[in-house]
Amino acid sequence: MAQVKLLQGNEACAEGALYAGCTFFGGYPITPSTEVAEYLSRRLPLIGGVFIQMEDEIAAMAAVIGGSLTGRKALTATSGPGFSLKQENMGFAMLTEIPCVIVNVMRGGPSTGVPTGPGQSDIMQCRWGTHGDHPAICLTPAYVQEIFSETVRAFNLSERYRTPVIIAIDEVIAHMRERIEIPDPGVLPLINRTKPTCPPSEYLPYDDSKGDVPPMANFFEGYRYHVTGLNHGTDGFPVNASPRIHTDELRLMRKVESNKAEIIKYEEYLLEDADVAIFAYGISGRSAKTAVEAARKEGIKAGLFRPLTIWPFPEKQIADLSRHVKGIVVPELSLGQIIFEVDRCAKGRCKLEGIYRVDGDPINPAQILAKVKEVM
Amino acid sequence: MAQVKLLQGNEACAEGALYAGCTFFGGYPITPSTEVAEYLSRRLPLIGGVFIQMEDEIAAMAAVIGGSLTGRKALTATSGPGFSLKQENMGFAMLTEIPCVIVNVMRGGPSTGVPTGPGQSDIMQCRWGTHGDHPAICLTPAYVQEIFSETVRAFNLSERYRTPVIIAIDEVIAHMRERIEIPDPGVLPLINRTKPTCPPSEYLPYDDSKGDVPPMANFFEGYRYHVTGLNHGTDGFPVNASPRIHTDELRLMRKVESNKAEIIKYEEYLLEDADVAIFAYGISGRSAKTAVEAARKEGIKAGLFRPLTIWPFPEKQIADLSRHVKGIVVPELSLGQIIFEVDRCAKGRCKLEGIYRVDGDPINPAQILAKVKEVM
Amino acid sequence: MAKEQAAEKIEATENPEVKISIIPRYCKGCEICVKLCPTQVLGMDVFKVKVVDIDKCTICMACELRCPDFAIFVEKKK
Amino acid sequence: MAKEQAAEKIEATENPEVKISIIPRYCKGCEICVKLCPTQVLGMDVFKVKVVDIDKCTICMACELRCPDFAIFVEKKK
Amino acid sequence: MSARYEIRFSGSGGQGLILAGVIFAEAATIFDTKTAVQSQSYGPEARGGASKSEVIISDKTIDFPKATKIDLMLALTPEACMKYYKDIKPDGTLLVDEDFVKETPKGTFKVIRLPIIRTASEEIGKAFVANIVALGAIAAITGQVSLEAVEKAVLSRVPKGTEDLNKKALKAGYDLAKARTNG
Amino acid sequence: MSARYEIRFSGSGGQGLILAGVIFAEAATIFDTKTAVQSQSYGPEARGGASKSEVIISDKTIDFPKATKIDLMLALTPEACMKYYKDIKPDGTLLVDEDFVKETPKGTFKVIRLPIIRTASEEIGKAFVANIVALGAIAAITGQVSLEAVEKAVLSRVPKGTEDLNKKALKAGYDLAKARTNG
Amino acid sequence: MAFDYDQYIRGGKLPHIWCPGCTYGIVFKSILRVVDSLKLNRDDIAMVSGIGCASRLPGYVDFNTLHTTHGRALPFATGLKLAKPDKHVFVVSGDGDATAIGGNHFIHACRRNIDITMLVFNNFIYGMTGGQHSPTTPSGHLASTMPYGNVDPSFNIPELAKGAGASFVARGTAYHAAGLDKLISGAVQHKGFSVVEIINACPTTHGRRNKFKSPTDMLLWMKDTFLPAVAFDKLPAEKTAGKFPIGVLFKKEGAPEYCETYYGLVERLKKPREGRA
Amino acid sequence: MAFDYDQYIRGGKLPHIWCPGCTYGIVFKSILRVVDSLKLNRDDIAMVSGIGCASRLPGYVDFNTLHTTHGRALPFATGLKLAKPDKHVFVVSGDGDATAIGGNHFIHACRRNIDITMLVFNNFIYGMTGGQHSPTTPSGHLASTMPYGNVDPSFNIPELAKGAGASFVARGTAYHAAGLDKLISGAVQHKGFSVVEIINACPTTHGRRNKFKSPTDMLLWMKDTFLPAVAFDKLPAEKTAGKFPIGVLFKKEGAPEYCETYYGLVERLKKPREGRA
Ligand SMILES: Cc1ncc(C[n+]2csc(CCOP(=O)(O)OP(=O)(O)O)c2C)c(N)n1
Ligand SMILES: Cc1ncc(C[n+]2csc(CCOP(=O)(O)OP(=O)(O)O)c2C)c(N)n1
Ligand code: SF4
Ligand code: SF4
Ligand code: SF4
Ligand code: SF4
Ligand code: SF4
Ligand code: SF4
Ligand SMILES: [Mg+2]
Ligand SMILES: [Mg+2]
Repeated sequence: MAQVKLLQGNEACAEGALYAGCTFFGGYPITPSTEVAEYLSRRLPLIGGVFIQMEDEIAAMAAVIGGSLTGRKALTATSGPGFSLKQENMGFAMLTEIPCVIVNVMRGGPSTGVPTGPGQSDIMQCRWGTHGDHPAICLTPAYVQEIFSETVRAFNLSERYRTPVIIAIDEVIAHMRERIEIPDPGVLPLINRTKPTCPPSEYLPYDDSKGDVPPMANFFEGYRYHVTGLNHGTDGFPVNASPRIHTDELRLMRKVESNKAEIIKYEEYLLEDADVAIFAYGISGRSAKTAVEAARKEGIKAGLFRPLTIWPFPEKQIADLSRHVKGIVVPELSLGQIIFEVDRCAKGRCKLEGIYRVDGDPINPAQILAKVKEVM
Repeated sequence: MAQVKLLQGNEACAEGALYAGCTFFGGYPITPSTEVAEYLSRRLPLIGGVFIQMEDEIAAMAAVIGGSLTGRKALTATSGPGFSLKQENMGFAMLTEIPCVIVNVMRGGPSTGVPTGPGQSDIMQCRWGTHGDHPAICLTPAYVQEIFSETVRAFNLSERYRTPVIIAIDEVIAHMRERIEIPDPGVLPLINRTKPTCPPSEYLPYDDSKGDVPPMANFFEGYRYHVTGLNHGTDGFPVNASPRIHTDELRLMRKVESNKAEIIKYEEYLLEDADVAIFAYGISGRSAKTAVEAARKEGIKAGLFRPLTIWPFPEKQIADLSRHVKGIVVPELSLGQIIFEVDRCAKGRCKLEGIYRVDGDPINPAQILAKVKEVM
Repeated sequence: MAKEQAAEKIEATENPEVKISIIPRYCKGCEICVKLCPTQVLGMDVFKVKVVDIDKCTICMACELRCPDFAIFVEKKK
Repeated sequence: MAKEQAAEKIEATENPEVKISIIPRYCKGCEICVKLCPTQVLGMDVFKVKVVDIDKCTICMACELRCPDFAIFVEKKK
Repeated sequence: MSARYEIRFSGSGGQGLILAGVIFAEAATIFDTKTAVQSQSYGPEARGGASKSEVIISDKTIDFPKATKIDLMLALTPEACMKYYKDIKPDGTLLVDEDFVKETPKGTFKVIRLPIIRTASEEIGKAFVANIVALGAIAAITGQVSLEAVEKAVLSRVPKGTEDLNKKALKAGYDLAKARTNG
Repeated sequence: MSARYEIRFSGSGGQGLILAGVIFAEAATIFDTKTAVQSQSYGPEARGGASKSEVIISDKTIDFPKATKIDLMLALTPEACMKYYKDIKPDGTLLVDEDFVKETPKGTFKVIRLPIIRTASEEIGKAFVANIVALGAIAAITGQVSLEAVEKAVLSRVPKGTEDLNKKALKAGYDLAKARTNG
Repeated sequence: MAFDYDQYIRGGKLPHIWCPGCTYGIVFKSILRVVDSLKLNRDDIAMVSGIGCASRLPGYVDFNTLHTTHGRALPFATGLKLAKPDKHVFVVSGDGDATAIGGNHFIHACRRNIDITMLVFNNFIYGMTGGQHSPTTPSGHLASTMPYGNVDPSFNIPELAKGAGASFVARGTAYHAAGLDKLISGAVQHKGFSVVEIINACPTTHGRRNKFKSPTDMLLWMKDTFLPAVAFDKLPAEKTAGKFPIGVLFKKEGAPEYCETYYGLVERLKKPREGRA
Repeated sequence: MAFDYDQYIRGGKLPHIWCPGCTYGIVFKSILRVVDSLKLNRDDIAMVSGIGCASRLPGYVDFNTLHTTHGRALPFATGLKLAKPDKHVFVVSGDGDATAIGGNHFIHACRRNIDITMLVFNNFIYGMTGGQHSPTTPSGHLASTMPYGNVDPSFNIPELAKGAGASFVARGTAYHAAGLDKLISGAVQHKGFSVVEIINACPTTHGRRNKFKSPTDMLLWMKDTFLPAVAFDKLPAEKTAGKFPIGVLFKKEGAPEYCETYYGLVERLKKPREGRA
């Protein structure tokens, strides 16, 4: 029977990982993400899982990839400065197609900024943070219960598509406590990476002939293959300038692009008849919901589009939305980031207004309501 | 009298730095950027400048910031993997407003990719690579002579606006040799950071009362102030959650946003009467120019918009362009990055076609011409 | 910049040999001085240090030396 | 995966005691074996190694041991 | 949002007010049938100084989790009282420790003074259970959660061996408030 | 782009062909009045193997810097010859070392065979000046730059003390080509 | 007349942010006494730090101060020092800042022997983030990420510095505050890279969790555990278990200092041609 | 019957990419001989590397191979080993990969004493990128970024490993190929983190620039410069200048291995309650 607890968002994330079957955590402490590590340092040893605090975030990311390569589901958690440091090895996991989940609890400011304040200003970095072309999946839950379930989904997507998945939350929801129900094992479906069925001698780790997601062999299970961060052939060995690189990188992008329907998830709230839509995620999405209710009370037809998948960006959905509303309001704890994407998709079909705030406090419903009225 | 030399793009970059008055280089070797370091390792000691090869790119970026803080103009050069590693400290320089120039010679692929092949796929990372909101200036020269002069401009912008400036070139133009003329000292204007004139006791390192770019005191010159990567007050000392943070970060962005006219630079080639415009930079810009000439020979009215400043993005210019042409073609050595920005600005007013190539070879004029015809 | 506002001190001066000054605004009540004083000169006044018996002071300076908060100073009079 | 195609060898067999095999496709002509051979058994054929005088071979294995390219092998017969 | 009830626990670092908030939220949403959200403010390094913990209680889902119109605020130190009282509703309540918070800010809100810390140290004999005493008092004053629920929550959180001590503290606080507010 | 003339120098790693390309480009654009662009291909780690260096010469600015329609290609090894000859124009020229490149690929292009390496090792006495010998030959065959310009360029690049040696090599290559191509 | 600390402390910055009983303040005072005794000019001093509680120190002192990113103080300081070799550069860093994320910069600064005074505040824990284990946390100790007792072996900082080539290595403690002045003073006067490991106490995140009743108990633990090198060396092997020496533990005389070597090259190159490649 | 290397080399991968005379191939062969002599099962071996010429080795061997990012091989390997503690994990790394950008991971692997065999191919240069100086380049040597002679002091890799807490430290050379087999074999059999510094020659980017006429000259230089520890220790002090010992230089017996400690905790926790915090 489902367990009921009062948990912080970070703790719910750890519980979600455990539920998904995560048995490897590699990290390095940083506010406001540290509770994820602290929680797992208590739980993982109890189930024979690995918890290791590495010397820095670069090493933590590396260890997680190593752990995953042996077949364990692996997690790391960090915040801004650490997230920047993980970028190089995140790119390695993307190119070598090794599943893993990276939690980025967004705090305030660039650089050290405001370590204990909330932010949503790493969201473009979640898409473009590492060098070179790369696929990106990033989830943005807003409620403690949702952090739990989206963490499970993050592992599923990561295993399904052989690619790292980012969970981006903000300090407010990471530290806030809410009641959550942890369903019994088996209630939420779990996905595991497909393993090769062919004999080792025939195994091609990047074989694209049978689909965009080649089966993945775990190390030490008889398939002795090569994994490299250099662009490689279907056999995994490096290739230099060659059309193969183009083909292969297109496939990496396609794994995400052509599966948007499965990956993209969002909540639509009172949008059917909305004159003004609010596009908001995380803590800003929560404020927006309150604002929508307040607006409706005043007879203003406001609605909310709350993405749970921010990358790949819900392009089609926003394009459609822009055709049906007078305006879109985008509140974010930054000086304007995700609004660029909304703008790109709305193509000027409707008004577009941002609400930016980086003073360490969340955007409150009143601010949003005021902007909604402006746009009307 | 001007010196004439046959130089690689990387060497021209080093010459540009010397011309601009750079006396500090901190680096870590990486293909295809290493020649910048090698060239300066020969030249800097001869003029009493500092050349140091640090233990990694993170340290190199740090050393460069330290060097700049004493009043020296400082440079670092790297490529993809190293550029990813520098991100955290680049953000530090942006928030603390310490001038410096970072060269990113773009190679192929994410991760280690194709170290010796050209790429243009770090271009979004040049804008969004570090966490948090931050200002971004990034220059994209295409000819060896231009690499020289744009490097001088990079230092000038960096000193003028107290912010790091990125120079993003690709492996082809970095390694290619062309004739360049190095003008005599004084021919190209040089800008130096404004120093405080007030007595040390009154100095506020982040005083925003007299404009968006506060005067900068060098260390060891009697102004004993505090520099921190935490969000700070005008006096430089940390502040926690407070409206000051919002005000200050807005100013950082404004330094760039409100000076676009001065920062943005581009070449327009045969655009007046163009039916189809090509938006391209770096090596792709060179191919595009040849393609335009070929097209014109065939009576096709093609033109070229070649940005020398890619960040801040020439939004207005592209918006205007989209109103006057049938279509815009965007060739880039990536799977489609800068085309997102063009799309955002063109807002669907004209056709938009990308040419993507990541097989290790540059996009050739014939490919571009073909696409131009398609768009006609 | 230094010294723009000196914090007010409470001075125990009733002994001819020694003066003990305490800056309550700086004292965090960690009790290090109290416990390290070999002669129980010091004690706690709820959350802050106070001088209990200055006459026992041997001017060993242990308290001043190890106060982490610049909150207690001992001076031998002339 | 190993051993899918063995590179062809040139074997010097005219001596009853020892056989020296060379894989020209692997030899990069670094001359390490030539210069380290104590008895000048080996020499260069433009860019590759060749056996000059197999009868001088003492089967000391210096060449095989220090060839970086898997290009030369020495075997004591039977 | 009439159903929404906002409580702020404030005082200085070491006084266990975050725990108090957590226990109260647990009482409301785990051991009682309400919805609750608990949050706290972290200083730059959360080293001592004024600190606060907030609990919002409601019958329906709570979206915006921060307290902006406070129904009841507890203040155990004058610093905390001054720093945080401003968000109290005009008809809200300010609960202070009568020995430590002598002056209270002017306002239309109701002020209740209770010897919370004294009760803890003298009646229970352990100053550090002041937070639990406060919990009891708040349960009584707000009536947002049943004493039983709070007691269950307390017992589920406190270290083994200290159960009775904490039960006593809770009850003491509850009675204290009932007596003084002759409710 | 008729004015455009594309030359590719190819051979194996250690043969100094990148330097040859650089010198030729310098001759054309520094010591002569042409425009020139030199570029080279880097292998994954540029360790031995077939390598190439390209020079494009023109009267006007050169935008696209890579060779796609080669007017003249030099090949000092069979590997390089086979790997790189494909871009030679139908009416282009393939210049090979007659001792080392025995077979040449079929094609409409003209093939010139010269004992470049032999000339270097026997006539000059140093195999490593083969690249300079080749430069002389190419100057003669293409007529793109004057022998004087090439000589100046060579002298500006080679280590002190080796000037005469290189002059001799250059001249030898030039004469060799003139003789063979009875130009 | 009591020592006037205020002259070196930025106005209005006290009380500092450190917790009650945090021993960092004791070390802070020692540093100021040394700066004063050596008559260093404040304009010529830079103090650089990374991130952590220890790294907050530069905010208080009236020098040129630079609070950088976590673990990176040394390369920033290296930039300052190389650019202005005649200035005094201090780096203050925590055990995590210096030896976890900053470990690489630490060993390379030791290798280069650049004239920087490196003060490592070792409190055996990540204090600022709430008490996770660090590379120096004693085995078995409880930490927020070692709830069952620390299983990680720990660094011996002086040994690490020595192995990396440092030319001056010392260890002191907050308890032995007077002796600490001498060690820091020696480090500043040493021409080359100097490391002083300073044992500190974090009552809030380490002491409480590990049964130290009060900050004073932690200071007394230092008193018992850390013995002057002379005394320590006299101890019979079996008695040294769990004890550590303090004092100047290692000193290499005449090792070339990095800036001198570099600017030596610059000078050499001024002489026509000589030594040119 | 000559040793059959092919059984461990992936088909069609020879000739390898290394330059003529690069001594890496000599070491490559030594490693294969050791794997064979110890009868390790190829399925149970992982070989991990960073970036550099040395780091290209895993591409050739028929094991589970992982070619990671520059300097990061050890943390990747740590992930593999902790996840599957019963497997054999080798790390091959260049001097730059291991001690420049990878220096922090190196010292932390030493500290943890995790059972990984670390082979450092020290050719005193950044080979792959064309010959920039590395933290081990001898002072005065020419490098592409040290055109006037190297001014950087260099690491002594065994000393660094020892200072960081490594429990097995050895040094061998490509010239002393037979002895190398023994050292690597000893390292593999050691339970804990083992480091073998292997002196190599890079004729292309280091030898040429520094007046070594041929690869053979570089091997002969190794022969003269590196003496068996026993012989080296017998040398009078004045004779040791410019010479270095080879062999097992340091060994700590009975130091707890990281995985054993960690999984020991896991076992302990299985026993009801005991040791729970
Ligand atoms: C890149 C990065 N990673 C992690 C952090 C979080 N963080 C801040 S301080 C710190 C460790 C502090 O420990 P220590 O260096 O020992 O200093 P102390 O607080 O104990 O004085 C950590 C992990 C950060 N700020 N930046
Ligand atoms: C993050 C990063 N920085 C720099 C490089 C460039 N790079 C590749 S290998 C290498 C050093 C190689 O030297 P070493 O580790 O000694 O190996 P060797 O080539 O000498 O065997 C460098 C700097 C890189 N690939 N990634
Ligand atoms: S040591 Fe200082 S801070 Fe602590 S109680 Fe004494 S005076 Fe107060
Ligand atoms: S000086 Fe010594 S004796 Fe006097 S109060 Fe301080 S500690 Fe006690
Ligand atoms: S050592 Fe090997 S590669 Fe070198 S020449 Fe001899 S056989 Fe050829
Ligand atoms: S085995 Fe010894 S003697 Fe025989 S060829 Fe090889 S090196 Fe020469
Ligand atoms: S947390 Fe520890 S280190 Fe930080 S200030 Fe408090 S006591 Fe000092
Ligand atoms: S460059 Fe040096 S290390 Fe790399 S393969 Fe060539 S010889 Fe070996
Ligand atoms: Mg610490
Ligand atoms: Mg090397």
